Amino acid sequence: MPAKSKTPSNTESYLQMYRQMVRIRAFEDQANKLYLSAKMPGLTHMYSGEEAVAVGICEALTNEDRITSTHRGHGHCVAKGADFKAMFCELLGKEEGYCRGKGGSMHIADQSHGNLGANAIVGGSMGIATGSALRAKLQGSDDVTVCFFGDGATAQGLMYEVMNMAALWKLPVIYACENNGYSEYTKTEEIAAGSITARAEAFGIEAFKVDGQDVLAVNDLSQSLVARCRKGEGPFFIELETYRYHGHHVGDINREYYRSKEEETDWKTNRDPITRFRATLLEQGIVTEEQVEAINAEIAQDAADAVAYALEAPYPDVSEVDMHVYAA
Amino acid sequence: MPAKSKTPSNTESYLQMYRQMVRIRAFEDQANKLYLSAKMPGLTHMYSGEEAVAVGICEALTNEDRITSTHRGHGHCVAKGADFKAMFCELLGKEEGYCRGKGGSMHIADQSHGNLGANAIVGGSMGIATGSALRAKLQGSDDVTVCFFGDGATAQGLMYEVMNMAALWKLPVIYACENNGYSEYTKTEEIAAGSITARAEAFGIEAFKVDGQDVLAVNDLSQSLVARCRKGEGPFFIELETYRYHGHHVGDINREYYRSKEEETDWKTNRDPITRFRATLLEQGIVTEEQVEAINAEIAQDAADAVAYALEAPYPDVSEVDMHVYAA
Amino acid sequence: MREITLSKAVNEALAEEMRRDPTVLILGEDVAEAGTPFKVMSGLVEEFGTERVIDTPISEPGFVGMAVGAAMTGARPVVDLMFGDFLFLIMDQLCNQAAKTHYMSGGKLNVPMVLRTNLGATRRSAAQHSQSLQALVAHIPGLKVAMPSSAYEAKGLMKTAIRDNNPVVIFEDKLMYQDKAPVPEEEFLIPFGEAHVKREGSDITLIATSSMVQVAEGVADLLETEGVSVEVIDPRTIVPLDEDTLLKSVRKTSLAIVIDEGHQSYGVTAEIASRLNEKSFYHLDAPVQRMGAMDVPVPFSPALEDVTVPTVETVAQTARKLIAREMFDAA
Amino acid sequence: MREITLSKAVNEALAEEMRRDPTVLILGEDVAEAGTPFKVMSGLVEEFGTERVIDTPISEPGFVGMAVGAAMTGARPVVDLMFGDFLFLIMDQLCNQAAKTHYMSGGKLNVPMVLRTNLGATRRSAAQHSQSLQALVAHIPGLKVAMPSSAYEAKGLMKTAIRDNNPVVIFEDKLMYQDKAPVPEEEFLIPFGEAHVKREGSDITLIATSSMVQVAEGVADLLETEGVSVEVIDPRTIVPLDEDTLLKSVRKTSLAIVIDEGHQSYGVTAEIASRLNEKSFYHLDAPVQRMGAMDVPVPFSPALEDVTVPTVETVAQTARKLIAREMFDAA
Ligand SMILES: Cc1ncc(C[n+]2csc(CCOP(=O)(O)OP(=O)(O)O)c2C)c(N)n1
Ligand SMILES: Cc1ncc(C[n+]2csc(CCOP(=O)(O)OP(=O)(O)O)c2C)c(N)n1
Ligand SMILES: [Mg+2]
Ligand SMILES: [Mg+2]
Repeated sequence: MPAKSKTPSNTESYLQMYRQMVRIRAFEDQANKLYLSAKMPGLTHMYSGEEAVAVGICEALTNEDRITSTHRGHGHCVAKGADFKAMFCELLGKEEGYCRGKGGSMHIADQSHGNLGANAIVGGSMGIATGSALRAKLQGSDDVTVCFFGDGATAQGLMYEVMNMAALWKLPVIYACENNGYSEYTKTEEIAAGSITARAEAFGIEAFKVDGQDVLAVNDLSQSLVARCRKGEGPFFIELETYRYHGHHVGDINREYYRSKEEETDWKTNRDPITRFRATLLEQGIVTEEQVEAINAEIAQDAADAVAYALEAPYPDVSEVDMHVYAA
Repeated sequence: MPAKSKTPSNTESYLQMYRQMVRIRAFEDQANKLYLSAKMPGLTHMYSGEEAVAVGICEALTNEDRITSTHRGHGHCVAKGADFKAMFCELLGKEEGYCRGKGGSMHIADQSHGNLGANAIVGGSMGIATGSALRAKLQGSDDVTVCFFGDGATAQGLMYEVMNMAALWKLPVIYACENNGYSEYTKTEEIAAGSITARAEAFGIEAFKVDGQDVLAVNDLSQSLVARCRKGEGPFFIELETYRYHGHHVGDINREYYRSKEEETDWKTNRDPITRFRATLLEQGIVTEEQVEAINAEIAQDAADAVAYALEAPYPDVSEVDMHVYAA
Repeated sequence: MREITLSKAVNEALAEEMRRDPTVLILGEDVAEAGTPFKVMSGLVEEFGTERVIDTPISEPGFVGMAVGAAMTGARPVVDLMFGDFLFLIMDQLCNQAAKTHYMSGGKLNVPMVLRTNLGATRRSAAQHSQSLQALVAHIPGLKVAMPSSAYEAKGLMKTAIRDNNPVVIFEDKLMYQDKAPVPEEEFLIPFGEAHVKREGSDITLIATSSMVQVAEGVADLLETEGVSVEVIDPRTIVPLDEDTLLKSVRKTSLAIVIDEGHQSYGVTAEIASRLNEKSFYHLDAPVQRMGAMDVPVPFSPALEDVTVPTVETVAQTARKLIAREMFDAA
Repeated sequence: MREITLSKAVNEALAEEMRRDPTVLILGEDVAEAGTPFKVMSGLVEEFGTERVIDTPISEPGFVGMAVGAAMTGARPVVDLMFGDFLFLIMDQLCNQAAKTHYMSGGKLNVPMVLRTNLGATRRSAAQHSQSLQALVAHIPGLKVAMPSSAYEAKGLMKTAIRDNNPVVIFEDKLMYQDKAPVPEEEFLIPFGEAHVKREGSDITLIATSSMVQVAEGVADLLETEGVSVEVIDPRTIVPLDEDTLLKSVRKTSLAIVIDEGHQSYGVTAEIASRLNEKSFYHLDAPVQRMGAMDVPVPFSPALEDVTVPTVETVAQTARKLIAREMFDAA
């Protein structure tokens, strides 16, 4: 059942969605620069291009709602309310990072906003998300958990195990499959037989396919599914069609052997979620060109400041190395 | 797509199917007696009641075709051509057992007839079966592999992982789900959401539901799917509705808390695969009462002889304990 | 003191903790009406309902992963893993997720969950239902590992595990569920990281885990008749490990055997022996001896299975050799 | 002799064996066109086609299970497991199925498969992409475990692994793929169970695996300048383990350190140290020392990660203490 956008109704929430998408893009641009200038330890996976997915969904959630995230997790983290400084500090392994530098990009978590963490095991958080929803149901709490994962993760058996239990026990969890057409260097059609939504439906889970580049479509659907989850009508499954602009990770520069420049250009020019939404905002008179540019500039500055801050921030003391192995 | 039986055409193959079903029942009756008389080490899971499944399928296979089996594996083993003596020796841990006594009931394998082995990990053989089919395809061999498993095993994520690959690569494998209504002490509907066949179909796999107590229906469907597999049209999925007469294992005697005596009696009296097929054979004049009784008696004697033989047979020498850890 | 079975002891521990703390819940296959195949949980669903005693499908990775998520967000799940051998199915959720979450989050997230499972061969259950896999989880930082040796420890360690804010794996001996031991009526907990000197002695130290404690006590009885005074120590938890108690004993007796039912190679006995060798080397009269299970998959045949694990006879023989200074291998 | 990278060495081994034996095939994620993320398999799909170099979905348990089935029925699959940390996902198929099939079938079925994966921290890959999990698989009877320390071993051990009739796990050091070493043009194999004395010495023995061999050689260089003669031994396979070569050395030097990048507790160093203590106790001047990685999940921060693994400095310090008989801990 494809969902489609409704007309706007709320200037504030629209601006918030726009801002959050731009924040993600700005964050990723800075992260990529840090990599290219050899200032970032390790590799990282850029979310650029997929902003409408994280933002459309997370703007339908409250602080009490939980999400689980992936190796490509910066977007989810920003969308769920995280702060640039603590994020960049984490990416650089600094003490003020969300995880005191111990997690890094692939494990960034932000407990304060209900982000249970990125995960470096593809599909690894599907059990965690479903368990969070089980806890909510058992404790009579009305929060909802969203499990983000990629098309590639649909190949992990864990997904079917937890969907079965979520369906049997009617848990308030939404499985959000970010289908960006690739897992690493392989096209989705080469690794996924049949239909992804049908797989969820086979377990009796209502499943939806939505244009992941249309933040309003994503948000509308999410609002309604979150509300239904709170009423005990979950679980749900959403397949979001989207695209990653960068390589699989920041070091994946020469991509032509697995995807064409034309395809990339097409998505970037014709389906960019930020450009599209900006046009909508202008068209509907919600903002002026100047206001948009001011927002963009402010966010760009925030990101740059946060990077500068993080670069100067101290590393954790070496004595922290064996702290936090066990909780008190 | 439910399948239904066609009219008989081949006396010999019918008699063979009848014989094989009776052989399984006779084997299990003896195995159960061995347990009750404390002569069998450990526990074992009886196949009685499910004979038409193993026989209907295995009679559609050649010696070159492979099967993988389960913890409830005696039926598959007999149906794929195994010998009573080597089987009872295995159940008793004797040197002349199929696995020199090292495997026992839950690991009985019969390489000579293409039985790759029972498996004590529920769902544990799904990868093995699919890998056997991959090997067949890559080596241009036209054998087919059948993967037997229970309804409970559909909860194992491995099944979805391998079905996906089997579908992507068009492998000659048939997934045979023996739905006997229970996994251990739990009804299938409490542990399986949605539809089992739809789960296979979601991967683009043609799936069938068949009366597992009707050996002709099972065999007809199997014949056609095996032929189609050989032509490269696999994989396929079959859900077979069946019933186990005994407890989950031989020690599961007091079952009323999870299933009623009436239900058991109903299946045994009204849907017994052997009784039903015997009636068909008589009706169609393929055998007489006397001939049937003679067959039954001969098989009962065979089983009793094999048990007597196995009870007397020697254990492996203790020096075998560290043999076969590594192949030469 | 009253005597109860190990099975009953675990049942009591679970019931008491569930009464005390409404966030404790149980997840596993056939844990509710069936009360588990070993009948350890009989009666719990009647008292706590199917909302807290939850029958799962046969989806070990799935429900262990769900326990991790429930634990991270405020529940205290106790997961029942029917056989220790199934650990191989859930290692990712246990070792990549549960064990590392607290550390990876810089201390911000906790995973207070208990995984109860079992160990032990000689039940004629063959290679996939007889393993003793404690060494694997003990190797992973972030997990605690308890190995009760009787009903008393089973109860006290389980209660401590449920209150611990970390993932704890408890291995019960599946052959011991019907064995009785004195267990106080009053509430008690057994702290982690405190070994128990089961029997004092002066000639040799036997350090034994779980199922092997009975064996060690059998050896002590036997050797006593030969005039040898044996000290038997049960570490009770192998992570954390109470080195001090073990070292004190070994420094006194100067001879030690470490006994564990897991495979010997790359197993638990190697770690304990290494620590003793490292830290009491100059007190030792002979190298610390290790006795684990043979390095073979567990065979089904009774004729083979029984020889794969340490027994009173084989341990006594090693002890006698040590005492007679006959460890020629070490020469 | 020509020098090639470890990556190229593995590539050559695979190509040679695939040419020699048409039943050899490769299964894994992005092994074909992409040639694996570490580019180890570049060019293989061009030569052998997608029928033999097979890109799989991200289904580690699934494709390892399929490799087991293919191996049981006449193929020789080489499975590529992108990171050693993913072993946790496939333990059931590897340890309950592959490792036990030959034994459980009484010798009737074989599982000739190779699982190639990697180990090693300090790549800033954090806790789920940095583990060195060799101890876990070494504990399971039925598996062989190879740990190449340079391009030369990587090639020779891989070829032997492919021809072996058992499941073999090979751990490559992910930081070493671009490191070059002399590798003969002519075909060669390295037998399993033969340790390599990399450097002869008389004062102390360093036994090091994989990534730690370089560290040991660094220590040898350093200590040489201090007048200490160091023997460096690389076991090359930890299952089977060449005890004889190790014992010979330790009996000569009377001092030993075992170095491995897995977590120290319940790890590889414990097994090797235990065997040496047991079998050369009376030759030792001090207890065999173990140096593994710290018992912490691998932290992301560069400020923390580097201190978690043994380095030339930390090993040299332990060696100096041993030589000076300053192992106070052991007192
Ligand atoms: C269990 C596991 N297998 C393999 C990998 C290596 N890996 C990291 S990301 C990735 C592709 C994931 O694809 P998808 O789920 O579609 O997410 P995307 O990267 O496209 O956002 C792979 C194979 C991993 N991290 N974990
Ligand atoms: C991975 C795993 N989990 C649990 C078990 C314990 N167990 C053995 S048989 C069984 C039920 C299997 O049900 P089903 O697949 O329907 O087969 P059936 O016994 O009905 O033939 C269970 C839970 C096991 N052997 N393996
Ligand atoms: Mg993707
Ligand atoms: Mg069943």
